[in-house]
Amino acid sequence: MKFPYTEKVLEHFKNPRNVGKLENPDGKGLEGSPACGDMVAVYLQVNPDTQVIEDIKFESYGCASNIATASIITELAKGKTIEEAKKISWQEATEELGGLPPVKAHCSVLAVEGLRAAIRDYEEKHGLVSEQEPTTVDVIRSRLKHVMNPMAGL
Amino acid sequence: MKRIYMDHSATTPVDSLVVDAMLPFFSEIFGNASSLHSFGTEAAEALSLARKQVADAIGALPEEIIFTSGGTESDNLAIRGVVPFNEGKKHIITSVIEHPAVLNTCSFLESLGHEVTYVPVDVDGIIDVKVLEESIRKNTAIISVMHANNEVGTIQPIEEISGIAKEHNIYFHTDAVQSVGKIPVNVDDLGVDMLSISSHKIHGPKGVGALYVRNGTNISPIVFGGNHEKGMRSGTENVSGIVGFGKAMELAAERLSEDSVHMTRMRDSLISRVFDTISDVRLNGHPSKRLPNNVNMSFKYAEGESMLMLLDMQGVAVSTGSACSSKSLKASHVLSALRIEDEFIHGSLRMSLGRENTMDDIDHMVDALQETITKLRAMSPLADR
Amino acid sequence: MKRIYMDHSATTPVDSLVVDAMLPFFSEIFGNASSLHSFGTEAAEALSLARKQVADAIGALPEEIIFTSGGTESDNLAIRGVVPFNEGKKHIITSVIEHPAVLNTCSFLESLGHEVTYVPVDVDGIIDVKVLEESIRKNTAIISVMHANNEVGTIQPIEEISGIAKEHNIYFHTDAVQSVGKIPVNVDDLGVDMLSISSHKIHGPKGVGALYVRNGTNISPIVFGGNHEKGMRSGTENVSGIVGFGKAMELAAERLSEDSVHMTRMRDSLISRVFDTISDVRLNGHPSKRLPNNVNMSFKYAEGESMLMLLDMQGVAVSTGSACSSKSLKASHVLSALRIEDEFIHGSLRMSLGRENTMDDIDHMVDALQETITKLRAMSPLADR
Ligand SMILES: Cc1ncc(COP(=O)(O)O)c(C=O)c1O
Ligand SMILES: Cc1ncc(COP(=O)(O)O)c(C=O)c1O
Ligand code: FES
Ligand code: FES
Repeated sequence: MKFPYTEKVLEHFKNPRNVGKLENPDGKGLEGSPACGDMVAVYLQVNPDTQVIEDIKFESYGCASNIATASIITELAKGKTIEEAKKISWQEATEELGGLPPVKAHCSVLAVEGLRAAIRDYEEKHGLVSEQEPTTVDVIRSRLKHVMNPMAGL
Repeated sequence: MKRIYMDHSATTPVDSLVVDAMLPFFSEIFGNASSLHSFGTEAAEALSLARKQVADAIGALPEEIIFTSGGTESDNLAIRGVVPFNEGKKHIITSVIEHPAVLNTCSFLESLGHEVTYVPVDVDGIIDVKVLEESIRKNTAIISVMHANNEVGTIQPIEEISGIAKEHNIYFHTDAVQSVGKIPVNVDDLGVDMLSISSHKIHGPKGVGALYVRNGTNISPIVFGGNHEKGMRSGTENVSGIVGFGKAMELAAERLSEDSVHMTRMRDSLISRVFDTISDVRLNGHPSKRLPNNVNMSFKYAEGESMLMLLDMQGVAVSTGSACSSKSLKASHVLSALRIEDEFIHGSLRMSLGRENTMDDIDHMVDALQETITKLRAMSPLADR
Repeated sequence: MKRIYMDHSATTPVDSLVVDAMLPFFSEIFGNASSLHSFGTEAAEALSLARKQVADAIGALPEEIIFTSGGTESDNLAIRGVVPFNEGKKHIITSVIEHPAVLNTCSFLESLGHEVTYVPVDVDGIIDVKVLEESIRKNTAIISVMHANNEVGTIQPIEEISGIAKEHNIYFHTDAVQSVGKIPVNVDDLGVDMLSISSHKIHGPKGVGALYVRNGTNISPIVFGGNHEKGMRSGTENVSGIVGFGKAMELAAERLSEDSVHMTRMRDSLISRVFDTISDVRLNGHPSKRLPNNVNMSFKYAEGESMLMLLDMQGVAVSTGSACSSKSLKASHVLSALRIEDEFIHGSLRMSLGRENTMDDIDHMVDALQETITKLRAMSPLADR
């Protein structure tokens, strides 16, 4: 197997961790990338006392690195508090996977955004934030801007 | 693990008869075909034979064949070659679903001040001949429309288009890179002035191809030097490559009916079994005006690169038009031109068959595909389960 | 009859190690390097290795190598590639003894309105550096001077010329097609921005070559399509050819000192024995600044094509700059530029050696040459007998 991916990416792609849905999630996010059309959904179960993410699941409609980055994000987030999980960056996820091809950096951004959307949903539902910025295509584009030009590729 | 190659539109394994034909031309009959001594004349003779093999396979004359470095260069030469001979004529007509070799040659010419009309296609990929005819201008220098499309396999009504071109006295070029060896390609029947061929798509070596140029068609070269190929393509001829290409063309012609029957059977079986066993699927391209070796299908809720990789892990090689896999993150311009919905483009797979594939390979492919789609849909947030 | 090949400047037999390296890439590792599946990535890895082999052999970085279809295309790409990036700069400087790949590219550009200065050479074939420097203008886009000449083997003072180019901030290209594998070729030592190489001149396969392009040098492509080679050269990569080329470059670098000592010995022995045994003869080109494998001599009262053919009948393959043999009936532009008298041009022979030649071959060559010259002079109306 000789894809432009690291062994770790391939491993997470082949055997993704925490795939699926949570029945009654405390937080739920669905993000899509206008760069490629991929989507990722993240479901959270949060301990209301400790704010620790006790369970996390994801679903992906996307490329191999979308699946792998979503998988690694769930591993990174599980057991962390909401505040800690918010700080997980796409660079951290990418590093954890041993790197991604430059053209695939946005997949990692998408996975992180999926997690953050789920956290925002949790915070909103639990009255932890006052207003939520709707995730429009423009918002996603601006988030992706530092990674790539979403329409033209790299 | 058994490996099954189903990406013959990308490239093909070199036929063992072709390799055998090439082998003496590396270290024994290695002369430069321009040399006067016997090492040179032996090489020149080999080129003559290959030129005849290529010409015969498409119903042309040997002197109408210009050897190039491949299909891309042939397309460049055809289109850019007629431009200097048509000083006032700055208009080119082509289709929206051409190969990048044609499309990017056209954009290059646009950057030099030429005008290009890109004729649309219908949802099956057939060019709109009426629009094509209406877009003809007084200053149209050339019409270039591919014989069969590399992604969806749709076959164009070349005879009709070449008739229109002739009526208006405009040069007509077709890119036959994908059609040679799969359907009959005869330059007179097609009525073309120029026709591009690539060796590596027909079980010949990579890095060699040809442009057929009908006698009387004036073109100028795009590579300058020692005036090889009657001045139309300079550079020491790739003798071993051309010998292999000649042999591959001979085989393609000899085996055409056998190969196409075999490929058609496999193609139709693959399509119907996918429809029978997998839901939310569509066939891209024309249902019948289609290359015998092309299967292009889209699967909802499954993404192209992921499918491709899971299939590869099961030993099966295919390609996709999804945006995630291409190096530029741009979805297939062909599937877009066919107005296929984004979600289907995103889950498109091209399975292109070759003469060495078997019905067993089709069985294996269908199994691998089922497993792949099941796995991916199980993790998709969109699939209705 | 033993056949002796002494026309290595025209082309070379492919080294058996090179053939061995290529063989798996026809029918086993046959993927398209752009494909995402493992057939494709295997091919892409082979290209990476070859790119490194080529780069290492000339002291370059892999990303500075653009694979082409040969030396001719590399020369075209170098010179035409810088033109669009130098809109106002319409002046090119080259020498009168360049290969047609450079000269005809220049005349093409002249036909588009560019201006070209062809710098003269002295009687040994060394470029007049003073004239070159004086011909630099504000609008000079590129200087292209070959490293070593293909006919007479004269080696140019490339370091000096590249220094001048750098001083004036002008791109400098050298055609190193003949020098690679015979004398050291290092892009930094030479100080060049671009450098052309051809595989078939160094015991690699025909139809493949490279252009070295120093990082930071802006060029645009001359063949358009799928944006292979980082957009600088479209067309499915000739994987087997490139693999062979890479291996040939590695061997050329490894064997450089051994090969050049061996060739120099044979060259000097051939020259001195011809001078010792045949009268009315001259050596063309520089006596010492000369490729180790080049012997270009002229024989009064014997015509080139006749010599070549009589030698060929004795199994020896050489070439000539005589007007009678070239397909265009034009005498060598190089020998004319060296101001060699017509009667000597008319009787010129180039004997170019290769690593597989032996001292025995030299013996055989000298014998064959004596017999040939004797026979021809015996029937010449001009020879003093
Ligand atoms: C329709 C079509 N035209 C042109 C080409 C280019 O040919 P080559 O790969 O020989 O440059 C291809 C394949 O890449 C093709 O499918
Ligand atoms: C000096 C020189 N430049 C360029 C070329 C052209 O190279 P190719 O034969 O690979 O096109 C040759 C040989 O033909 C040559 O000797
Ligand atoms: S998430 Fe779209 S390419 Fe990976
Ligand atoms: S007499 Fe024959 S070419 Fe000169």
